[in-house]
Amino acid sequence: MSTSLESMLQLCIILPLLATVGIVVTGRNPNLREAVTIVTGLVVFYFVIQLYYGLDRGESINVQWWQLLPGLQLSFTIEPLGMIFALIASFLWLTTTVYAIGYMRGHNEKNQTRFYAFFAIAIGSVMAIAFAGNLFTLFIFYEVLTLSTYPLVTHTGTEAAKKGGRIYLSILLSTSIVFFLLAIVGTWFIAGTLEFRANGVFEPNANTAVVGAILVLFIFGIGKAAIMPFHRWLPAAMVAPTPVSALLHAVAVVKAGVFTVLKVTALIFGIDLLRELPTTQALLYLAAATVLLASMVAMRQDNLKARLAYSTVSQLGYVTIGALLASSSGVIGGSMHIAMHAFGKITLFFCAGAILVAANKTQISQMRGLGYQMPITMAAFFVASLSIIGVPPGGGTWSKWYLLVGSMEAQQWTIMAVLLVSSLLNIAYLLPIPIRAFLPVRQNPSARFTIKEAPLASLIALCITTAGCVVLFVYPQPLYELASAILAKPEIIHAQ
Amino acid sequence: MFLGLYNYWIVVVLMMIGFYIVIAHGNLVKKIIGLNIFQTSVFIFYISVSNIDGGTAPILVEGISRYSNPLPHVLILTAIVVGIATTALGLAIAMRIKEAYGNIEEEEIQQRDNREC
Amino acid sequence: MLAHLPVLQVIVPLLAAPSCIILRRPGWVWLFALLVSGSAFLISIALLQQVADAGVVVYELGGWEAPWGIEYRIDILNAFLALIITGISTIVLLAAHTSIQEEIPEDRHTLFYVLYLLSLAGMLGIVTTGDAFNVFVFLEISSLSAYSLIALGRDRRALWASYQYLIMGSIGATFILIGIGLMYQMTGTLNMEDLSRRLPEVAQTRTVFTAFAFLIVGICLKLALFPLHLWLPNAYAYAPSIVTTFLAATATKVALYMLIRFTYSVFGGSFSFTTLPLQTLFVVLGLLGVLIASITAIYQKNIKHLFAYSSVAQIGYMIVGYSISTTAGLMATLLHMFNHALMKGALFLALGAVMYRVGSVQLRDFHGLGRQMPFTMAAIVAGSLSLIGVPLTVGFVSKWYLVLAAIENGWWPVAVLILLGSLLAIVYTWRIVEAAYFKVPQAGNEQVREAPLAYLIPVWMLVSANIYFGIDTRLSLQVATSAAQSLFGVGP
Amino acid sequence: MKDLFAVVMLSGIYGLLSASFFVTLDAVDVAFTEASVGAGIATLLMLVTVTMTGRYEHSAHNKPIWALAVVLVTGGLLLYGTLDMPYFGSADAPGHLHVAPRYINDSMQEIGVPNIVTSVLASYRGYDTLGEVVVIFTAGVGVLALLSVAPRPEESAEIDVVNVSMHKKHLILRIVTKMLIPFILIFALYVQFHGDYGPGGGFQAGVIFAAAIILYSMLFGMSMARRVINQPLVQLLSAIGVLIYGSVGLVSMLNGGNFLDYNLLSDDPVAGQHLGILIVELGIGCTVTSVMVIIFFNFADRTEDHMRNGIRGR
Repeated sequence: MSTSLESMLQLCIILPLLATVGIVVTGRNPNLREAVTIVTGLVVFYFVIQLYYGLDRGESINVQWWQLLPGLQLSFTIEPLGMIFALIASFLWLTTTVYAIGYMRGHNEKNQTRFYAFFAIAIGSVMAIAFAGNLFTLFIFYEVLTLSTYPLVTHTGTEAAKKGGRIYLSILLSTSIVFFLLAIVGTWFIAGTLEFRANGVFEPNANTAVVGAILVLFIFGIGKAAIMPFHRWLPAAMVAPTPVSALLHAVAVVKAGVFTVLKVTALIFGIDLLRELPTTQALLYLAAATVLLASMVAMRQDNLKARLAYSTVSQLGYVTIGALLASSSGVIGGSMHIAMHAFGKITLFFCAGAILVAANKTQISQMRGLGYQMPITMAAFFVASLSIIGVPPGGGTWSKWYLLVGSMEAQQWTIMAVLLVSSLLNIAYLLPIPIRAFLPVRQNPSARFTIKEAPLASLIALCITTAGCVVLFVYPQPLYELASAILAKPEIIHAQ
Repeated sequence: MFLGLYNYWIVVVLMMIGFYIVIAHGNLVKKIIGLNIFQTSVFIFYISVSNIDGGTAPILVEGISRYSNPLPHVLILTAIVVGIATTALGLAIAMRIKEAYGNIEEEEIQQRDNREC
Repeated sequence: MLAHLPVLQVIVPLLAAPSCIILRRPGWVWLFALLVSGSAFLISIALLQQVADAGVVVYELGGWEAPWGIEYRIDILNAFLALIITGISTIVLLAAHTSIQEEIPEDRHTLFYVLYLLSLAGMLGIVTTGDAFNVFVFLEISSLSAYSLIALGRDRRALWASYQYLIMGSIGATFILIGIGLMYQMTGTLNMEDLSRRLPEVAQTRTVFTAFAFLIVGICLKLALFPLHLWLPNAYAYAPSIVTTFLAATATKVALYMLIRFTYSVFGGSFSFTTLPLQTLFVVLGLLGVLIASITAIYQKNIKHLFAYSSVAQIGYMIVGYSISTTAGLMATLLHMFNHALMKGALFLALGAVMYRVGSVQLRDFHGLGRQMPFTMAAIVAGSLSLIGVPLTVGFVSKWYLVLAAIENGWWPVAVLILLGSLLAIVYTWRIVEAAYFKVPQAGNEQVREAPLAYLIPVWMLVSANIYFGIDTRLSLQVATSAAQSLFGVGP
Repeated sequence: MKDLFAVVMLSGIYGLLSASFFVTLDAVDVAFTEASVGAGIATLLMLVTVTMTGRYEHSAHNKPIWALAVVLVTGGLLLYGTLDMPYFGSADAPGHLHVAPRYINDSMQEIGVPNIVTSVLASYRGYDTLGEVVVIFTAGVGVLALLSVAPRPEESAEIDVVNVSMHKKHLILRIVTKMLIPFILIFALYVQFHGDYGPGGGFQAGVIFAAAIILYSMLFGMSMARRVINQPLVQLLSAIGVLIYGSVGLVSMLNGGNFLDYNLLSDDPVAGQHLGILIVELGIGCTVTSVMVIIFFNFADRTEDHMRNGIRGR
């Protein structure tokens, strides 16, 4: 059984890459091509589920590939945090593919084959990141992810796309090369290992000044976590087609970022050491500042996708806060928020895309009364917003709750205040959209009756994700268990 | 007290004259000539090294035991050949430059190129 | 015959060159040259094996034992260099026949191959010999042929570039000659091994110091170490593509080899780096080279110029690693020698393909090439990623070890600057990518087709080497490490 | 000085002076070579170049200060370096004590050639000399690659006219040369084969050979000379010279010795050395002659071409 689990683990990474080949080959025939994508998605998701059960049974699943550099192996292993990420990513890839089929056709984009191909590569590297057995492996696929998403961001090939892609690539690559890589080499030099350990890799008597500096390098280096001042790439990436923005910039890429942050803080430094470090506090405030500022910027955005982007920036701040709180509840909250926000935000993006396709509207100011035209979409939007804000019946409630608890444990009263204030801000910039959409419009009564929703595929997809938000609220148990297992199950993480 | 070194000092001066011509002059042929002088002075330096007071040319003859050091001679024979090879090539390129640019003055060539690109 | 490998390594191409004159017919000559280079490659592999098993291999030319005669003394470093040079030259030659059809007049083809083989032989001679003066002789062989090869370029600026190179090179060579002369005067020997034994006695004399200084400056001129790099960009930009590729991938490596050999083996690391402020000097120059050259590269319109400047920058990296003067640093440098040969080989050869189809390598000529020459452009992108140092490429490996070495020495700022350098690499390479994929072809370039296989095959051989040695680093690492260790074994 | 012609002449004189200087320093072989090259060939080539590139250096050129600075620094460094040198001519300088004695004392037994320089050149450091031959060969090929002009089908009139008229003028000179050339050739042969005993050897001989041919072509005109000497053959010779040298090495290799180990060329080592040196010198002579001829001819042709175009231009 265990062996087959290991092969599954590898397949999760390899299949999408193989799918790329299939996609390119079948590129001539769109139906076949998308069939390939969906089937791969299904299989991968199935495997992840299996792995989840394996993990639940307490089996230690890990795979060693060859040594890239002496002592630095490409290795993969299953541990709770990665499992959360993998579950979300594989599930949402499936739904996004469904959505994309509707969207790309409805919006008749060009070069769809290239689109799906790079999409698959991106997912493959996300899986690799989720299951990465050591920081080195994680870094490598982190870079692969950056590069494979560049063509997706610049998909349209317009001048705007070029500019966006430029910002996207330059920020992500430069942060990762200058800070992240430096931090990794430093860690490797000081600690002599890059394995993930439940209580960190540094000796307790490590020079806190240096290690603190390394922490700073990490937090800045993981540009995908979009901590200010390195957040600009996220709004810039909104030039991409909506499915890309939805999956990559609500789930895959950004979550890869905060996921890495969590991994590093929890399993490279370890929360005990983290509490000692001189720089933690400052970074915590930086994250808090990011949360607030991003929310404020979001309020001023009239372009829907831009507003969502900034809201993402601020939401990512939550996870980083959770990671830096250096308390178990913080980690739990943070990792749960990955899932909650993923579902919420992807739904919002789906809606944005649907609106673009169906009503061809991008500006919020134009959306007055849109609710009568696309009721389902707008309803979904409403629910998802609740989840993001963190009130029932949205799953976001739980994660925010644990973050608050965490900040209380750590006696970070300012942080607590920030969390509360920013929730209010969320309300301020999200709820108006659906509400205005349902306001009566007098000027053109004709619009009231004609219902014109997005293509069916897209509609289905966004219903699924909306359901996801609610389900996670009603039934968060398994997620919670996984999250709380991150720190509690060292033996799995140790098993290398 | 360093009188014993006068020879080397002369050589150094010669070298530097040649070196200066190479780097300071704009005319390509003159540069090559400078290079020649520079190298020839280096040859003189080597030969001076090989010289021994009262020694004779390193061709074995009965009754003479004190010869000057043959090794530097050999090296310099080689070096002279290298020198002429370089000179020939340099001049050849200079001729082509003359054909292509119409003159062999450094600045003017530079200017033409800058105008092009 | 195995005993003769060291000398065969050099004389095979050396004697093949005149034979080409007899062969005359360009087609035949090409095949012959390819054959020769290929066999030289095999020899170098065998030699590497031999050295790996037996340690240092000594070969006395003319049967006269050193220091009276000239000896070849092959340790792992020499074999490593020979491997790089012959390997690159062979792959490059694959494309030569096609490439020079466009870039060199018909009646010059035979001569081209003669010169090519001569410069190959010259470089091999430098990296195999154990005699200081012999280095000078073969240096001249390789340089003279290089000057002529560059002058064969179509553009008339090639002539001017070649002339400048000739002047600079000859000054450098003369400096080296002076250095050798002074060393001989103080020690009475020309054999490196012997020198390393006899120099310490006189190490404190002003004469030896001067000799050292002249050698270093002379070599650095050849090495195009910033700020002595002025000859390099034009030489690379206007030479025929094949020549550019070959020189860019090998010539500077050979110069660097000379630097390493003289500082570590002959004078000994302790003399070179402790009694003189060489270390600080080289680190500063290296880093300046990295940054300034990279920044200059950003503003180039001619892509060959661009990558030429990036070569200067890469030399900067190697010098930094070299001047860290620890085993780790030296190892990083040697590794980067190898890796950089692969990157630049791939990049310049791909540029050659563009040259072949488009007829120019100005940035504006790359517009739309992403669609017209997909494979060539993919190769350029891959090469650029390697240059930037993205994981799974060789560039990443050498960067990793360079940074690691810097950090081991506690040189955090240096490490940061090294990484900043690779950011600049992103900037200047991505300009090409954007031009190729986001722009529509220039007027007149709409009909450009993909490069012929004669180009694509060697280009992709190099690209896949870039990726392969970025994933399976055992070979390159092992060789580089043992070479570095052997150097520290040799040097006191 | 702006007049390049004068400059060239002076540099030639400099070459001659340094040659005589070498003689006073007991370096006869070097002197011989320097005289024939530094004063002879080099000057000649420069003259040809100057005739083509124009006689006057017309550049109002402000002498850069940095150049002076560089030169001063370098020179200063060198002077500083001389301070610890053994005194000029001192017999106990390390340079004379380590390697050299063996050449002086044992070369007679080991090689049996009186001229130590020759034995070191051709045997002890024979490999350097092979390199040297290749260098000169490289130069020849390089010049070919740079300058060779496609052979003209019809000898265009005006040049021949020029030549003839010139030849009418210098009748005596021509006669003298005609008589002289054989002697020069014989002398060359003497130098070639006497190199073992006196100063001289393949290289000097080659240069003299070339000088003879060049002299001929200067007086009887390129077109004439071109009829006598056909270029492809000369190129072939230049290559063959190198190959001769190399094959000696290969043969000794096949006889089970190292590359260029002459001892194995014959049963008796000394005889082998003799043989080896003889053949090697031959190779050198062959290559040097032909390369010198190649270089000169191409220079001359190119100039002629250029001038003709000039004339056509007018």
